[in-house]
Amino acid sequence: MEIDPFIFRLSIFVLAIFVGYYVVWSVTPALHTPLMSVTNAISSVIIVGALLAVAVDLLAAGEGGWIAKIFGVIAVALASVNIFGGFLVTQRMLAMYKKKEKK
Amino acid sequence: MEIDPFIFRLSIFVLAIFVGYYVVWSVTPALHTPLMSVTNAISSVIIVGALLAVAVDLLAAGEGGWIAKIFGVIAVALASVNIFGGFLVTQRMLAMYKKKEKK
Amino acid sequence: MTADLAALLYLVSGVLFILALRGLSNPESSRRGNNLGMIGMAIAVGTTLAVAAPPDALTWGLIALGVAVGGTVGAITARRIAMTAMPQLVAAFHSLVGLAAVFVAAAALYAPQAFGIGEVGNIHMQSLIEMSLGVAIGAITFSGSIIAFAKLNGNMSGAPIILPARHILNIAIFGAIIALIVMLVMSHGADTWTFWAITVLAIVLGVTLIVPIGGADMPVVVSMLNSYSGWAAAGIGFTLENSALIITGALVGSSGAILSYIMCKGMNRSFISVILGGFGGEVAHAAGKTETRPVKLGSAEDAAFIMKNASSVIVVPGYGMAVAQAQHALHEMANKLKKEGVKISYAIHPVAGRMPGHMNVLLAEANVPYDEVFELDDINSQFPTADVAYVIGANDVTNPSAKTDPKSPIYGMPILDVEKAKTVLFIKRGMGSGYAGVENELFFRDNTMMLFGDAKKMTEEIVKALG
Amino acid sequence: MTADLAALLYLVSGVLFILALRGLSNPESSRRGNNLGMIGMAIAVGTTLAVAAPPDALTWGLIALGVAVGGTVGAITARRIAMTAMPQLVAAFHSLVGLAAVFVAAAALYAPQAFGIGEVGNIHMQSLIEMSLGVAIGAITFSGSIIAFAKLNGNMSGAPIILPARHILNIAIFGAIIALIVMLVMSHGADTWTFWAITVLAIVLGVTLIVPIGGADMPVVVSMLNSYSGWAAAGIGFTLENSALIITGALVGSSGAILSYIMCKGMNRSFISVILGGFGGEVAHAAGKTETRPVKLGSAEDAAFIMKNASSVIVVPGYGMAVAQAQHALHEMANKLKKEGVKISYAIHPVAGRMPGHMNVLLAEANVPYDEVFELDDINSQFPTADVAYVIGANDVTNPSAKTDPKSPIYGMPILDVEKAKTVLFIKRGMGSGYAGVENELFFRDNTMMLFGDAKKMTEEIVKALG
Ligand SMILES: NC(=O)c1ccc[n+]([C@@H]2O[C@H](COP(=O)([O-])OP(=O)(O)OC[C@H]3O[C@@H](n4cnc5c(N)ncnc54)[C@H](OP(=O)(O)O)[C@@H]3O)[C@@H](O)[C@H]2O)c1
Ligand SMILES: NC(=O)c1ccc[n+]([C@@H]2O[C@H](COP(=O)([O-])OP(=O)(O)OC[C@H]3O[C@@H](n4cnc5c(N)ncnc54)[C@H](OP(=O)(O)O)[C@@H]3O)[C@@H](O)[C@H]2O)c1
Repeated sequence: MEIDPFIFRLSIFVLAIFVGYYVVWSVTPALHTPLMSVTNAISSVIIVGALLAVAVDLLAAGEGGWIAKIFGVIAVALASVNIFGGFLVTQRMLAMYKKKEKK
Repeated sequence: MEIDPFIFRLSIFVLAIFVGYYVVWSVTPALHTPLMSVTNAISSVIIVGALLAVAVDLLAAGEGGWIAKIFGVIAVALASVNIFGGFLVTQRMLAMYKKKEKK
Repeated sequence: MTADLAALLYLVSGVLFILALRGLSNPESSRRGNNLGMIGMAIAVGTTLAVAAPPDALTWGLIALGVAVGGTVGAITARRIAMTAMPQLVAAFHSLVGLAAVFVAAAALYAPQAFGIGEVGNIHMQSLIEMSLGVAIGAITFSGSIIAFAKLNGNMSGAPIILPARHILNIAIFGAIIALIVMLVMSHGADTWTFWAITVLAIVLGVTLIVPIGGADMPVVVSMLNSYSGWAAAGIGFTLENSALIITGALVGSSGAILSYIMCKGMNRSFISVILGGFGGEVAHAAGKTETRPVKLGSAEDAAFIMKNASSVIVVPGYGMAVAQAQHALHEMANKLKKEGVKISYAIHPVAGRMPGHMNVLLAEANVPYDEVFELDDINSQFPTADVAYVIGANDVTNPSAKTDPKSPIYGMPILDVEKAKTVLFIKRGMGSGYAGVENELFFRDNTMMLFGDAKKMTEEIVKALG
Repeated sequence: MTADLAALLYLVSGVLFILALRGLSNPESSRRGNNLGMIGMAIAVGTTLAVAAPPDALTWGLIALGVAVGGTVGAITARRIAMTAMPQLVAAFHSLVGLAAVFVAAAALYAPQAFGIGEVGNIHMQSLIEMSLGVAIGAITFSGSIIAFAKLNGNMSGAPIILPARHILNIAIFGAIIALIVMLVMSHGADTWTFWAITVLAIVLGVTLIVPIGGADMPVVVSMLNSYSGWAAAGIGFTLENSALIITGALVGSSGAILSYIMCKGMNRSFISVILGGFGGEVAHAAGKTETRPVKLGSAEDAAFIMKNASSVIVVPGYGMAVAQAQHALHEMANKLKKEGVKISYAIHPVAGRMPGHMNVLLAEANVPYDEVFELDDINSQFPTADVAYVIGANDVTNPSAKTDPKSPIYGMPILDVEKAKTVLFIKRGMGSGYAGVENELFFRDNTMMLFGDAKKMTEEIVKALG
């Protein structure tokens, strides 16, 4: 009984929606701004797609290959802005949240 | 790139653990007793395995077939006790939780 | 039915089970949740029947027979059982799930084709590992739950039975089980005797692990076994490649673990020590000590008089209320007092009674509206402004030594601040201590009045005295 | 690297992203969470480089170039940006994700082999559908976020720009996009012009959907686009058969949806109307009305005197504090007052400021310890016992008409009960109304003192007056 991998991906998607729902509701309101910046950062996993495009084999891909490579490089650069910018700005913000110092 | 379905099942398992964690924590303490009985009821999905055992094809299975069939019937009966008992007792309990009547 | 459609339907039933638990986040949605759970189960069963259709009329008949017999027993039990017997019932149901898992694994061993995991004497290694883990955990759950049932139901003394050298014994059995699993896997499932040997040893292990644990600790055990059985179900789900089982296993596994965690935290015990199963036995039941300090005694008439003239009363129920089945009398008393213009609320400690949510379900049974029932965090600040705290069959959950005495076994456990009420009425049969076996300082306070007697009888007398 | 191992590693990075968000449940664990998120991203990138290894040095060079350029820009921006500019920054970053999605989809169209989804001019139908949905949502996110950025950053007037017949226009564009998607799919991806037409139209749609929305509503738009882009990422995840992308897409999708829901609920607007995008424009800015009733005016010296003699002060910051960048002065004032023995706490309304958590991050920036900062539910009961409510640049979140006047646009929104404090100090520049454009009854109350001036300057003067 071979099952189409799509069904599995769908299962993963459905369960991830449940996880997302709960995990985000459990974020404390005080950290909603860092939440916005960190989700922005992680949404740049789209870089995975960009890397696949850059790595295209020019011999096998034919004329479209160069186009894909160039688009890929641009996408890599755009996603990198987000990855570095997103995680670093979040880190900077989170570093500011401090407890009262015990004296 | 064929991926072993086991990896998918593992993903489903891991995500389901997250979902379970959150979903159970969000149960109100007032309903912890029904929670115990309803998880008992749903854990009887093991009946799926029992049904497969009963449905074994005696011609193809050879001598072990009858053994599997009998074990299967017993497991079906045991699981059915839980399914009916678990859901009905939960229903009975939940029916008791009432709000103050508005007069 | 194609395998894809079946996989999709199993996913749907898994999601319905998630929604069933999600419904329990409040009483309003819980009934719909339970119905969704039933639909999920129906889908799982229907899908299995469609995808592995029974080949002949005989098979259909056998299935119908199994469902009819099991279903009838289950339905009758569900209807008849007393609400106070819920802990036993869950333990009993639990042992059945464990046993069913053992039979399913055995069937898979004798007819692996039916499950698509190989052939007799030549079963896939991974499946054999999953299967033997499943059968071992299933068997432990089976016998462990039976012991828990017997202790809770009073068929067996609740006292811990300490076996000689029990830790060594348990480790030896555990080692033997592992060795047998290896043998079974090496033989590719041909050596069926090893399978049965695993089963028998695991049943023994279930007994030796649980008998040393005191009867009052059984709820934690039940919940822990619940968690184990969830992981076992997930294991079998991997063997059967069934996502409904995998999802359910994870849900049940989490649920049991979280409930035992909640109980342990409420009792201020360590979760790890419970999970490892090496706990119990040393529960200090120091009840014997005779106390000589005087207490203020009261009668039903005194209590009726005090409460009639109060403007707010907080009822604190505990295990004694469950034992005495006093919930209905309690509700009658509350109604009488409400007619006199007294405000009544109920304060429930997270581990009041012997099972999570124990008090809530009993009060619900007696028709107490759930919006008059409050959790510890929500009501604790109300005691200073309350005129009366009516403590009925509760003891440990009110004991201030949890806050003040670092040597007390319950030190650190959160406590209902009943002593801050103007008057505290304690309804219990005598000076007996509670589950934790510690003296309760409150009995000797000036603003405390002790009402000795059975919780139900005493409450009924108060109702009479209220006229 | 085998495909199985890669799939496993993608799962690991998905789980790390979940843990990153989970860490945000409290400030303590949040820093570790962010690190886990970075590790997750590193694993996802590393896995991709291993499984689809760049074939030559040139490719490696190109990747290094892209990462170096993008990373530098990102890192510098992250370091330089002012905390008050966070809404703009998120919008800007967002548009980049949208654009990246467009380029990835385009690359897949021109070199489908690299993604295993067919060949040029003969791409799998399912992949084409997923791809064109991805590119359309990506393009809308791109242009919509740019508009949001421009409005928030002041590069463009925040006033709603109402296009003639905008609803018909939007529906027409939407229909055209659908038609083009069908054409692209029918041609099996051969008609590349349709792809670009979809992109252009979606960019236009992003603009026409967002320009009619007022500048102050942009945070909801940003969050909504965030949610959309999450679903788009999940779609591309299906095309690339990548579970890290699928999990991330679901996380981002939920996060955006929940944050817009929280904002809408806090503002008492309907979530559905926001999600459909047909809202905004009708925000009532009735600020013009000249009010003639007298108010009690005060000076910095008065305020300093009152607070010095208070025993507890609750600070209520709002959007005006962010505009004036008054958080540092505020903290200085709080420290001075603490030395005088005054108890200071901060009360944060869920939608104070212009972005969820806006006030918290600004106070954190000024080194205010987060355990002095309370949410509405936790502090609202404290106002009756507080001597002073120091309302700095907040307005709507204190307006009692939300409780009393069913005709008010903010009716039903929960409110900080500042008026219950003995004295209310309002620091603002004049009688201007807030975001919702409604008159605030409190200004005319007897226990209110108005301190007109810029929030930062006024607070600094108070600090001086405190000596
Ligand atoms: N809820 C859970 O999940 C859970 C699980 C495991 C353990 N526990 C433990 O159980 C305890 C629960 O505390 P609790 O305050 O509810 O109960 P408790 O401390 O065990 O006290 C119960 C009291 O009820 C009295 N009582 C017994 N039968 C009675 C009757 N028929 N009429 C009137 N009074 C009667 C007993 O005193 P007399 O003998 O003087 O009458 C006893 O002191 C905690 O220590 C908790 O840690 C709870
Ligand atoms: N947080 C979110 O997620 C979010 C998102 C979208 C919308 N909103 C909305 O934003 C509003 C937030 O309420 P709020 O009370 O924080 O702010 P507000 O009601 O918008 O009031 C801000 C007040 O600050 C004053 N102000 C402006 N600049 C100032 C300066 N430099 N110095 C001193 N005062 C200054 C203004 O009065 P003067 O002109 O008289 O100085 C104004 O009345 C709510 O209506 C909410 O629905 C929030």
